[in-house]
Amino acid sequence: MKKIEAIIKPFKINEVKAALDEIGVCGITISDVKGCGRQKGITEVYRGAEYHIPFINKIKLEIVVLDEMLEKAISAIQQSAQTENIGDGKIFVLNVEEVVRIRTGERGPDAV
Amino acid sequence: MKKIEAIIKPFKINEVKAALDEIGVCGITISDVKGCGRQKGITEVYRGAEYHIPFINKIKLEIVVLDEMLEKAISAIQQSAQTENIGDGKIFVLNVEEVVRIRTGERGPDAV
Amino acid sequence: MKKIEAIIKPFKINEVKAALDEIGVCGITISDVKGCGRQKGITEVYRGAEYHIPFINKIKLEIVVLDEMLEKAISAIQQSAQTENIGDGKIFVLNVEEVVRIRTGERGPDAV
Amino acid sequence: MRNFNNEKRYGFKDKILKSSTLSLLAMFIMNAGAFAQEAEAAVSQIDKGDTAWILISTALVMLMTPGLALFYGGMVRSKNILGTVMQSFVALAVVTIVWVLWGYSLSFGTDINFLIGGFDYIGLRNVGMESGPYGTTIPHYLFMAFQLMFAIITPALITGAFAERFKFSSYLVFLVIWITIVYCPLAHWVWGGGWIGAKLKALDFAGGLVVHISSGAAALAAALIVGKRKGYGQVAMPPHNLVLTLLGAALLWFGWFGFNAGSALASNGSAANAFVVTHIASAAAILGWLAVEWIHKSKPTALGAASGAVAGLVAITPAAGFVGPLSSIAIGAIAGILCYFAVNLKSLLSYDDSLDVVGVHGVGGTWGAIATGLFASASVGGVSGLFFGNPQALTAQIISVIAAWLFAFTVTAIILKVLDMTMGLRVTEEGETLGLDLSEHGERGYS
Amino acid sequence: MRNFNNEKRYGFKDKILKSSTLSLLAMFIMNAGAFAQEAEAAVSQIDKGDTAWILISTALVMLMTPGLALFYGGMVRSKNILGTVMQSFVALAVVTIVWVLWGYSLSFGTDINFLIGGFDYIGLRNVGMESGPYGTTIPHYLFMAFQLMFAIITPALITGAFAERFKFSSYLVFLVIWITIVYCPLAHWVWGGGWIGAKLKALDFAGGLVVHISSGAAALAAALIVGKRKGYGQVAMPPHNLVLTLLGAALLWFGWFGFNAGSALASNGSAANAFVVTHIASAAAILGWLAVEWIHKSKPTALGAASGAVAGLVAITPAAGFVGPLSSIAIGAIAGILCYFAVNLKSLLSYDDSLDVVGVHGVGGTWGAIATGLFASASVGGVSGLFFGNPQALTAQIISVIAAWLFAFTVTAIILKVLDMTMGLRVTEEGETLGLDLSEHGERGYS
Amino acid sequence: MRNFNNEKRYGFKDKILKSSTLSLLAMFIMNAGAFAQEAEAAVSQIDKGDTAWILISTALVMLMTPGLALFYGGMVRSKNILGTVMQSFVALAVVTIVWVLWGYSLSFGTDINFLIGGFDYIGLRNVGMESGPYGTTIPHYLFMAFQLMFAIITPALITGAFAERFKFSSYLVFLVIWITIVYCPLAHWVWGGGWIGAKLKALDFAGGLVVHISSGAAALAAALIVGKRKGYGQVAMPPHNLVLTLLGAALLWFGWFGFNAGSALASNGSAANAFVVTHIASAAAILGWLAVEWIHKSKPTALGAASGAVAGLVAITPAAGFVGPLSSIAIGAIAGILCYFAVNLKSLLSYDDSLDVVGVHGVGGTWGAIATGLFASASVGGVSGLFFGNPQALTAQIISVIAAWLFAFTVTAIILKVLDMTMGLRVTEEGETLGLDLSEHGERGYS
Ligand SMILES: Nc1ncnc2c1ncn2[C@@H]1O[C@H](COP(=O)(O)OP(=O)(O)O)[C@@H](O)[C@H]1O
Ligand SMILES: Nc1ncnc2c1ncn2[C@@H]1O[C@H](COP(=O)(O)OP(=O)(O)O)[C@@H](O)[C@H]1O
Ligand SMILES: Nc1ncnc2c1ncn2[C@@H]1O[C@H](COP(=O)(O)OP(=O)(O)O)[C@@H](O)[C@H]1O
Repeated sequence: MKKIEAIIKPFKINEVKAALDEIGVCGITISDVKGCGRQKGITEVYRGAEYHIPFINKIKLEIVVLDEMLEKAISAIQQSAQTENIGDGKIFVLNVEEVVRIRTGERGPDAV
Repeated sequence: MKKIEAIIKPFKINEVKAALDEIGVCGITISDVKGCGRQKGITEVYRGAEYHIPFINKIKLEIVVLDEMLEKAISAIQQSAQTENIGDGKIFVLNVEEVVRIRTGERGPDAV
Repeated sequence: MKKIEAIIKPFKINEVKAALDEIGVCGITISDVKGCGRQKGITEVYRGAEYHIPFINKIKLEIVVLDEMLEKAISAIQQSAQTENIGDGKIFVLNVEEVVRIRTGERGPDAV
Repeated sequence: MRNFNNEKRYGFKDKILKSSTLSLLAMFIMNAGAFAQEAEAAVSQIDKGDTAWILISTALVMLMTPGLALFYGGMVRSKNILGTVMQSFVALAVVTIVWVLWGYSLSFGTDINFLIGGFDYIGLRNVGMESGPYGTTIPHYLFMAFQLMFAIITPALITGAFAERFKFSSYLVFLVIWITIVYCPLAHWVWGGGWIGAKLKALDFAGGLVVHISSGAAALAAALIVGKRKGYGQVAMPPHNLVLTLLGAALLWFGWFGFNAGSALASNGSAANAFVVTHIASAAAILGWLAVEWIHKSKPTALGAASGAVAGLVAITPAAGFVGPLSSIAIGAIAGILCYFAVNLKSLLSYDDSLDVVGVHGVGGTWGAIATGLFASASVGGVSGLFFGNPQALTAQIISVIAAWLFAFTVTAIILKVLDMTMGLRVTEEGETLGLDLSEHGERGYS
Repeated sequence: MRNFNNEKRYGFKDKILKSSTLSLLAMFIMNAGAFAQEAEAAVSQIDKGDTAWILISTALVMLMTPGLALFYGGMVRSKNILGTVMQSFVALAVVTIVWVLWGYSLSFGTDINFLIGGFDYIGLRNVGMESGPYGTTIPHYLFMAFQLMFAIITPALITGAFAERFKFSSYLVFLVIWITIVYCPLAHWVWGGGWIGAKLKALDFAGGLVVHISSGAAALAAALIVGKRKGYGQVAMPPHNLVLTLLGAALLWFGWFGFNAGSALASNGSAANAFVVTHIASAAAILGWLAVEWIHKSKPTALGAASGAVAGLVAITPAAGFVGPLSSIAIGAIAGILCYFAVNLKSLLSYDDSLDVVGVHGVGGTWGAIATGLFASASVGGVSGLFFGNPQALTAQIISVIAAWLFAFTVTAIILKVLDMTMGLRVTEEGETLGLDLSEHGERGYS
Repeated sequence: MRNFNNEKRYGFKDKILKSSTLSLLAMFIMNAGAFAQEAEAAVSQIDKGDTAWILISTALVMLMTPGLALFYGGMVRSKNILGTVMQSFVALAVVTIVWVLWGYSLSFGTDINFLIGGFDYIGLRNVGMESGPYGTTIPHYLFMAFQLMFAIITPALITGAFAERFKFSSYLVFLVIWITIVYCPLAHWVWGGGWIGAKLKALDFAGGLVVHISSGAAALAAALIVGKRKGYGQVAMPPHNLVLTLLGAALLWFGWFGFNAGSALASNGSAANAFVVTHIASAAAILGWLAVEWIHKSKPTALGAASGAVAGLVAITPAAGFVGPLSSIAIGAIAGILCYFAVNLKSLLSYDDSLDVVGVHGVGGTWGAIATGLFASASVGGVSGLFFGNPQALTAQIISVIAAWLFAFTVTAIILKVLDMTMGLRVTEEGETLGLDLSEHGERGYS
């Protein structure tokens, strides 16, 4: 089982969700994060004083999938989250050793 | 060393914390996340317009434990977080390659 | 490629960011988390009733780096986040199997 | 002016000043126009300065209910913010209609055996733009509206006792019944010519009995009958947004000037006195609460300041037209200290009066009513209290306090028991866990 | 007093009461000091009670614009909170200057052909501390300021239609033009001696036509021309903070007492009547809205309560000086129900009137204007409506409603079309995605 | 009416109108009742319209302090929100008690050598429901309360200079001392019969010197002595919630109508003038600030609009009873521009006046005081300024400004130095990092 962590632009969340629904991935956890990368942050002005805010709002998706779904999920996310502008985000893949469903105590692939 | 990531219902956090205290796991990091899975979100109505909100508030726990504590910690979480209703959440286990305690610079198991 | 997850004190974020800038690490994702560990939380009083709040505000950094940058990044974070007081936080290292840049679809080390 | 002596004294003087020569003159010059002769005579007594002050006072008292909504709303968990605010907001709607249809009449209609008002004002019949028997220099409509605002905030105060768990539909029914069979009789007894005001001659300038003791006693009944919140005592339930609470306290304070100084029903020295002592008591109570909290818990809190302010305002309410500024320092400071301890008692006794209605309004109102019997000074409001040589005043106050507590507690308890057996009082466990906002209203406060 | 009959009746009486013997006397005793003879005579007519009430009413109406800012601000997404609030806030600035320089004169200057006011008050020439032709017992400055507050809130209301996407610079230009060529003529027609008030004799006590229908009609034009928000209909756009919205509704309600009861321009029985029916209509409308929502969507919401309150306040506005309390229950309850359905129509018709200005102000104002023609009672404001045997009143109301809709819709549409072709109306797509706060103002609401 | 000339002119006229025949008549008819003969005579002078206006004005000015709490609170980081709000809130408590016990007497007691008030009003002795030497048509209590609200907000303004780092216990002591030895003397000099008002005859209608320059000068001393916030200049410290700041600005604006128009101490043409110019100046200042900001930083901000509004309100304060509406446009617009640059100077000079008290209140108040000497027009308030041919007025203003700056700066600096050496001024470094809410009050604003 693999864990996909994707950092995307917040306003893309609905499209990404739809793309994942389509391929049958329905377990998703999201959270608000802030990021910096090539996209360099924004400048805010308060009473004439400029503040550079290096971090930009992003959404992080965490999705655990079976190995066979991995590629499908990656490309669903990549395509739906893409704007071709800087700051589109990243997808990271990590290995998951075990999964437990809290409700039932089931383990392994069945629990995903 | 292993990292446990558990997604639970927010109102269960106190019970889970207590269960972990009991088995001597005291390093915990939590954050507010939203999730979807089998539990299908909620419908809100604003001035007659219905909005389906697919994501439901959850809490994510991140706990890094020594390998020997893994099973104990998993079952403590699983039991204390369980309501036997849909949406109870998941526990994921990932491998951790290194741990550093920032205060001291210690590394490895001692730093957990 | 490795993923560094660091839990730090919130007011240290600017220093850590600067230290990472210096060594050329610019892709960073941060989020607000709460933690407990040796530092034992705070007590708040509302109308004479005391509440113990076990979790303290922290910031989590997530940084994916190439293997060769790992040590440099770890020590940059460790040194800049350190106050030598309890609660300084932890650095965890996990293995990353794949990275995709959403904007371009690039994969692997190039995408980091 | 809620007290007959005063009413007469100021009312009389004002009437003479305004109407003696002028109204005679006016009578001759004016053509009677669309108004009946009778109405004309009445209209000519209306004082525009008094009317201006009571117009704005009425608006100020209206604002207190949203102020209360924020005050309470800030103290609950964020999942219950809308549910809590709604309990106040909907009181504005429900009580208004009840008041117009029958509430005002039951409270202020022609007295029947010192017990209840008659039906003469049902549907606001016989109430109009001319002045009426109360507040003789302002339009009767205005007096009715001013009193309405008091009737609105009183049940809204009670909601603090059962915050975060009460069923909305049952609350609506509760509102209608409670106003009708608890508030209206009590208001009549004290201000409408009933036994407390007219026979016992107990003093209640702006609602120590009618508003604060009645809501405090009802809150105690409610806390006992509705039961504790799920997880109470085990889980921390800190206020989710104290800025709302502080803003609410500020709006309450602001509105209280209308509440107390408006209760003079005139724009005169008595109103100024009520204004001044109201402000001072609130200030003193903040200091009282913060001091004792600082000593007891080593830190003075913002919630303590807000709570102290309200405690002081509550305590001075019955006394505002009868005591002078130095007395108000004492009344306020003691209120702050007393309510602090009263609030802390709650954890000993084991009921979940979630937002401390009993501790603040019940205890604060009781102290205020008794303090009126102690500190009242004839030079201020025409009546002396114990400290100015008149022990009878204190006796009357104590009797009225006991009567109000017993009456409000008992009848509220009966109402709630009956509702509990019929509609049920609480949301489901699941609803409580999810929060009132989603379970009762299908919304979230913050997205 | 927005109606000539009333103006005469009360104004006359008051004048006599205050000035007959007294002002004669005063004339002899006083030395003329720095004032011209003429000014003296005028000043002596000023009634301090009336002035006190209109001073505070003016402040209350001013507060409604920030109240609206919060009401609207809570309903948008958090990335647009400041942009939304700014649209109201800056109206306070821009409209004030326009009004002082030429707006007041166009609205209330000496009538030209029942169409527009003359230039006599340009730059507030001939307006001063003495009383003027309107509100003869208060300083002319004060009448001007009271009217100014109405002029401010009206365009601010429109902003709800194009929330979350309008360009700030274009909005500023829109403000100046709209006030000048839509608001001022309409205010003149209704209140300044123009054809609607003086010839058609349609009734509009406090701005059903001038404020609510005009903003509602303009909002419809704006929603159609500006176009939908990006993602509208596909993406959920729930309110980001309903506590702000409820607080805003409370401030609107509070301010509306000044808006409606202040429109009596005196501190008298008519003001009291307006006050009372305003409050009652709002209460009834909350219940109306909640009831229908409960039936239709199975839950009564906090946003519904806030929306209902505003709908009721809107509907009673034109009627406040002409109908009694029981009528106001009907007017309010129907307003709540009607506006609920009007708001829901939006999704059928396909325009994005983001915060429902058409459904609440357009429809509510229209209902109120018509209801005035139905429920007006001579015993309240000197004019009867259909239900009291005078069908002509209804005809006049209907004509005035149609005129106001057509005029405001057409002229607003032209203004926006021209602006669209020149400056552009919307922020860039990127700006809209990022949010107005960052793209237009370089700030974030919350850090 | 803060100016002796005006006091005489209007006061005189009103008195005659109201009292001549009537009070004579009243004297004969009335029975003296509980009041001494002397009091009766005084009471009969009380004008109910004036009293109504000052009652509500006093409430409005009271509301400004919570308004300021929100205005400031929104600008700090969220960990300091309660600490910041508390500094304003507790000023309501502390200053009230000080004022009642000795502050009012020092400020407005019988003048001693044009320097300080005597002890005649200690503990509000000799202050009562009758009218007093100030505001002769309203109860003396009311004048005292109105002045109290000014005394409360002034030190609360200062807190912006040392936001996010001041020790609560030291702040309480600072409050008591500062009111006693800075505010009271200055208030006496200007309004209580002291040298600035009575001999120099400098004009200060509603507190340009007493409130704004004094707090601005004190803020400069405080910023220099207390020192910078930890991390200032290195770390971004953006406002945590600008909606609070905008709401606070709105409440300040609303309250300022009481502050300025209430300072007429009567419900008359002068009050109306003050009301109008107050509003206009605020509007013009918003436009001034936004314009210069737009040019300078390419975006007009919401914080800029709020700041501009306050700058305009500050600048018009001393002038409100002396200048007309067109002058107020100039005064306001210049205030907006000037304060924008003043605020930006801060980063050049290197002190951390965290919330820009010096730039807004110090500079704005100074500009206002000077502008009064320029734009005052005899037709408005009986005195002409330079532009109306009276250069002496300007000289008096300049002298008064210098005196107020020097006095407030020096004495504040001494107070703070002494406190620094005894109690310490700042919280610990750790406390500052953690935030005032937890370290000083043991609470969090938001949970
Ligand atoms: N190496 C990294 N580690 C962690 N997060 C990263 C990394 N690189 C990028 N991110 C996240 O992805 C977001 C977008 O990255 P950015 O470099 O700005 O755009 P792009 O990927 O289009 O070049 C960042 O804001 C950050 O949250
Ligand atoms: N495959 C997954 N990847 C990431 N998060 C998941 C996954 N499946 C479930 N979750 C998280 O767990 C929560 C509960 O899952 P759900 O399927 O609703 O309940 P249950 O596990 O009881 O069947 C979800 O809201 C989501 O946050
Ligand atoms: N084993 C762990 N797993 C997850 N998070 C941890 C763990 N140990 C510590 N943390 C995080 O690090 C923070 C600091 O740890 P703490 O033990 O208080 O300080 P220190 O590392 O200086 O001894 C905690 O608040 C928590 O967020």
